[in-house]
Amino acid sequence: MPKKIVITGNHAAAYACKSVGVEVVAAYPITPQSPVVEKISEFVEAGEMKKFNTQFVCVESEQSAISGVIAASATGCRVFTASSANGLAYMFELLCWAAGSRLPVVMCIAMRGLGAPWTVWTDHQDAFSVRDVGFMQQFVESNQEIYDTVLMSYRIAEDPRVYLPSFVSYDGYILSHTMMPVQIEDDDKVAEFLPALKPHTDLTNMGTRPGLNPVTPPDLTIRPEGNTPGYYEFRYSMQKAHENAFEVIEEAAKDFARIFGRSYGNGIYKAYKADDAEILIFAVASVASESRGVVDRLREEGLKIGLISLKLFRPFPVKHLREAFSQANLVVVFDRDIGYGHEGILAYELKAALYPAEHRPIIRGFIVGLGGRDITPEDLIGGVKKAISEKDDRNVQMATHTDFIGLKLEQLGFTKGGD
Amino acid sequence: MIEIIIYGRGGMGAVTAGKILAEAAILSNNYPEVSAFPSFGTERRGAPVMAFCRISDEPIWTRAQIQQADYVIVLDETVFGNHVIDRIKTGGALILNTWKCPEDVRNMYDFGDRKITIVTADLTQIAFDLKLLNRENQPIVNTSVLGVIAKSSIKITLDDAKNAIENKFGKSTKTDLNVKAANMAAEQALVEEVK
Amino acid sequence: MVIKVKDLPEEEYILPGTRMCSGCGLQIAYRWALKALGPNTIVCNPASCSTVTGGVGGYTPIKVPVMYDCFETVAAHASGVSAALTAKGKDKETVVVAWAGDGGTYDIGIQGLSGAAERRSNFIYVCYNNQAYMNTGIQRSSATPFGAKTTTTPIIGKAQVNKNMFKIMRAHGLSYIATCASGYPQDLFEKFQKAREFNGKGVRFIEILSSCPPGWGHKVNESVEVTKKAVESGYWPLMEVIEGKLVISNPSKKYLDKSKRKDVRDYLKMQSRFKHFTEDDYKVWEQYIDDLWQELKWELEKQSDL
Amino acid sequence: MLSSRQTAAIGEAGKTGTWRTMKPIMHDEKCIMVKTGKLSCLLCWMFCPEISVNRTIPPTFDYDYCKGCGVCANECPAQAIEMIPEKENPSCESDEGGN
Repeated sequence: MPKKIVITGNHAAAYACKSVGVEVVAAYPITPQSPVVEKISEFVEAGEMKKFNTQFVCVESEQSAISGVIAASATGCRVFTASSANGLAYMFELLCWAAGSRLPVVMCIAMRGLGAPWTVWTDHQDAFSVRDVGFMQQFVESNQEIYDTVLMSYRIAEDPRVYLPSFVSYDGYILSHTMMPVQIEDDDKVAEFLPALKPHTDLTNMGTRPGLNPVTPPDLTIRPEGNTPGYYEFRYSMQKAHENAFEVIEEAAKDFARIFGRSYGNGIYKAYKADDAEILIFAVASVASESRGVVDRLREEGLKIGLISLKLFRPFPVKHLREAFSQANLVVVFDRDIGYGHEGILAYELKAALYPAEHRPIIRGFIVGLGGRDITPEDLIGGVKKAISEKDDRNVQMATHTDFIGLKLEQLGFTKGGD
Repeated sequence: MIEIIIYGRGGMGAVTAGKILAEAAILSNNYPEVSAFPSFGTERRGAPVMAFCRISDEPIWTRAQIQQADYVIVLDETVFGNHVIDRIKTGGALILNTWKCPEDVRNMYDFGDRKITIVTADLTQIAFDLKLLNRENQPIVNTSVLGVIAKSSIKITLDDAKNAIENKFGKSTKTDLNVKAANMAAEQALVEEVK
Repeated sequence: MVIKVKDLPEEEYILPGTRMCSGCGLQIAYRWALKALGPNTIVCNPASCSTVTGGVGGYTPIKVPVMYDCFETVAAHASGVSAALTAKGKDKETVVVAWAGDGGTYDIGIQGLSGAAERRSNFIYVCYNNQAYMNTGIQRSSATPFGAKTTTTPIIGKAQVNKNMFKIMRAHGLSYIATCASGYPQDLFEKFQKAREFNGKGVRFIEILSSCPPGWGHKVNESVEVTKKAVESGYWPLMEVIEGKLVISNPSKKYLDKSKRKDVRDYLKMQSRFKHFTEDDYKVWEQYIDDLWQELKWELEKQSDL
Repeated sequence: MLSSRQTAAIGEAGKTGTWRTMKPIMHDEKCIMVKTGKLSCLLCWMFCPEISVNRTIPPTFDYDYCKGCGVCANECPAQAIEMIPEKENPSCESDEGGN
C-alpha cells in the first residue's frame, strides 16, 4: 500500500532514493542538504535498502562525493548525491565530468545562497550557477514534487535517447526543512514506471574491456583502425541529447500521471490560471508556489492573470515557452537569483527565447528574496502592479537597471547606491 | 487554511510540536494538506525559537513565514510578551503554557481591545506530576499541548493527537505518558470566554 | 624469495606502440603492475602522464578497463568503483587500482586519498613518483627532492626537502604499504601480487620511484640504471609495511649497513636536474639518507624487541 | 556517439618505431640464453618499456614499435645488444603515426 507521511523535503528526496533502489550514494553534508545524507545513511544502516545492497560512501568532501558517484555510475550502478551552495560550487569540475561522460547521475540541490557573505538560507543562485555544465535541471514547488521528480529524473536520465545527469532543485529550508504530506509509492509501481538501469558503460564488463577515456584530439583523425572521435563532436552529441530530452520528459510525465495519478503540467512547465491570462507571472520553485496565491488574489481584483511555473530549466524549453506566452501582453518574471552585471537569469533567458517569436509580450523582471529574505504575497503583488503601471513606459522598458523587491537599504545602513 | 505559530526555547521541541500537530491534522481527515517548518535559523539550546504550521483542506502554496497566525502557541511563558500578541490575528487564539488563568494573562499584558481568545494550561505542572521529563530533567510540554489544541476549534480530536504521538515516538510507556499528559491538558485547559 | 624472470607471466596488458616517452620508467612500472594484478582489474586514472599515455581518442594500449577522472579525485573515484563492485557483489574477484602521479598524490589529491584511506575504501592506490609535474612540463611538486631543478625551480633548484608520503600513509594505519622502483620489476611484481591478496582490507598504498628521462635529465638508456642507483645509494629504500610491521625488501636489506651503500653522487650525477650541485648540496643528500636509515634501523630494533 | 569509449589496440600512437634514432641489434653469439639454450636471462624482455622485445631464444625486436631507448642494451649483462644508428640501417617504413 502506498503510504502518505508527513516529511521534510530532504527526507522526501531520501525516500525517493529508496523507492528507485539507488545502489551507490556518496554525499557530504552541508546546510541545508545534510538531512538527505543522514536519512539515507539511516536507511542503509537499518538494512532498509538491503534489497539493492546499497553502499553509502561517507566521503570527506563534495568533490569526492560527486567523483565517487560518477565512478559508481560508470561501473553500472544507479547512483545519487546531493549538495547545496558552496558544496555544489566545490563540485563544479566533476559536474562537467559527469555530463561529459554521459552518466545518468541524479543529484538534488537544496538551494542556498552562495557565500560570501555567508548565508545558509535559500535563493536559487547556486542551482543557476551550474546551468551550463551539461546537467538537465528541474525545479520543484513541493515535497511531493521532490519525491516524484527524483523518480522521473532517473527515468529521463537513464533513457538511451538522453543519458545525461540531472539536477532536482528545491529551496533550502522552505522545502528542505518543511514537513508536508508526501505519498510514498509501492516498489512494484515504481518498477512499472522506472525500468531497470541499462548502463551504457560498465567497467566490470571485462569481456569487452571498455575504458572511458576523455582525452580526445581536437580534430577527427583518420587512423588505420578507423575514425577517432573528437571533442567537438561529443559536444554536439550532448546538445542533441538535451534536445531529445523534451520528448522523453513529456513521455515520462504522461506515464507518471497514468501510473501514480499525479502530474506537474506537461513535465516542462506548470500553468496556473493561464488560459485566458493577459498577464503571466514567470518563476520557479518557491517563488512560483508563492505566486499561486498572488494570482488568486489578483484575480479577485479582476485582473486576468496567471502563472507559468517553470519545471524544466535545462534543456531550456524555448518552443514550449513561446506557446505558453503566445497570448500574454505582459510577463512579470521573479528571479530569486541574479546574473550579476545583467539581470535575473530567468528574465534574460525568457527574453532570448521569445525574441524570435511572432508575438512578443513585454517582459519585466524583478529580483526577489536573495539569501532567504522572506517573499510575501505583498512583495509579488507590488511587483506585478508596478509592472502593469509602467507597462507602456518606453523609458522603463529601455532602462538597463535591475529592480529589487524587498530591500531594506536604509534600515541596514546602505545608501541607494549600495554603499 | 489555519495558520499556527509555536513559540518555545531551543531544545523544548517546538519544531516537533509543529510536526506532530501536522500529523494529527492529516490523521483527522479534516486537513489533508499541511506544512510545518521551523523559523529558519541556527537553533541554539535555550534561545527563543519559533515553529510554523499550516493546515488546510486545500493545497497550500504559500511558502512565506507566518506573520500573523490564527493560533499562537507559547510553550514557555518566559518568551511571551507583546511582540507575541502582535502575531495573533484578530479573532484568533493564544494558547499559553502557564499556571495563570486567562483573565490574569489578559490583565498582565497589553491586548488592547483586540478580539483574541486566551487559553491557558499548566503543561509544565502536568509534566512534573507525571514525571514526563527529558534527559535533562526538563518537563516535556510539546506533546501535551496537542490536548489543548484538541479542545480548541481546530478539528483535531484527542484520538488524532494520540495517534500522531504514537506515530512519532512508537508505542512505549513513555509514549503512553505523553498521551496521558495530552488528555490531562485537555481536561485542565482554561478557555476564556470572549465577550 | 625473489621470483625468477623466466617465471614471470607472458600475458601483457599494455600493447606496444604507446604514446609514452622513449625509455619511460612509468611504462615499465605500469606494465609489470598490470601483469601482477591480472585481467580482473579496473584502473582509475587522474590527470597525469598516464592519462595521455592511456591513449587519445577511441583507442588505448591498455587492455584492462580504465576510467579517467579529474586530477584531485582519483581516490574518491576508486572508492566509487569499489562501492559499485560491492553493490554488485563483484568485489571479491575484481581489484580496483588508483594509478596516480606524485602531483595527484602528494599535492592536489591528498585530501581524497586521506579520506579514502581513513574510511577503508577497498582499492590499491599507486603513486608512481617521478618527482615533479612531468605531464605539464616538469614543474616542482611536493615530491620533488631537495635541490632538483624543475621549470618552477629553474635556477637554484628546489629549496625544500620533499614530503614523506610513506609516513603520511603509515599514519593512516593501512593494511599494506610498499615502496617500489621502476628498475626492479620483479620486486614490484611481487608487491602488487601481495597488495592484491589484501583485497577487502581497505586502501593498500604502493609508491613507485619512476624514472623520467626528460624530467630528470638522464640518458634514455639509463632509465633502469638510474632507479637502481637510487636504491643502491640507500636514497630509495624498497620496503613494506604489512599490517603495521616494517619489512625491508630484499634488494635494499644490505643497505642497513652504511658501508654497503653506494655513493649517492653516482645517482645524482647521472641527472642534469642535479648538475648544479655543490659539495654542500651533496652533503644535504648524504645526511638525508643517513637519517632515513637511522630511523628505519631504530624501528626494526624496536620491532625485534617486542 | 555517447562518450569517449576506448578499445584496446596495438600501435595506439602509430608505429612508434619511427621515433627511433638508434636501433638495437642482437649479437646472438653473446646472448646468455643462446649460450645456455634455455629461457633464463630475459632481462631485455623484462626491462623493455615498450613491450617490443619478444620472449624468444634469442630475443628478437619488434621494430615497428621499438622506440630505440636502449634500456635493453644498457641492462644486458652480456653486452649482446648493440645500438646502431637507424638512419644507416632502416627497418621501419615511415608512418604518420598518431599526433
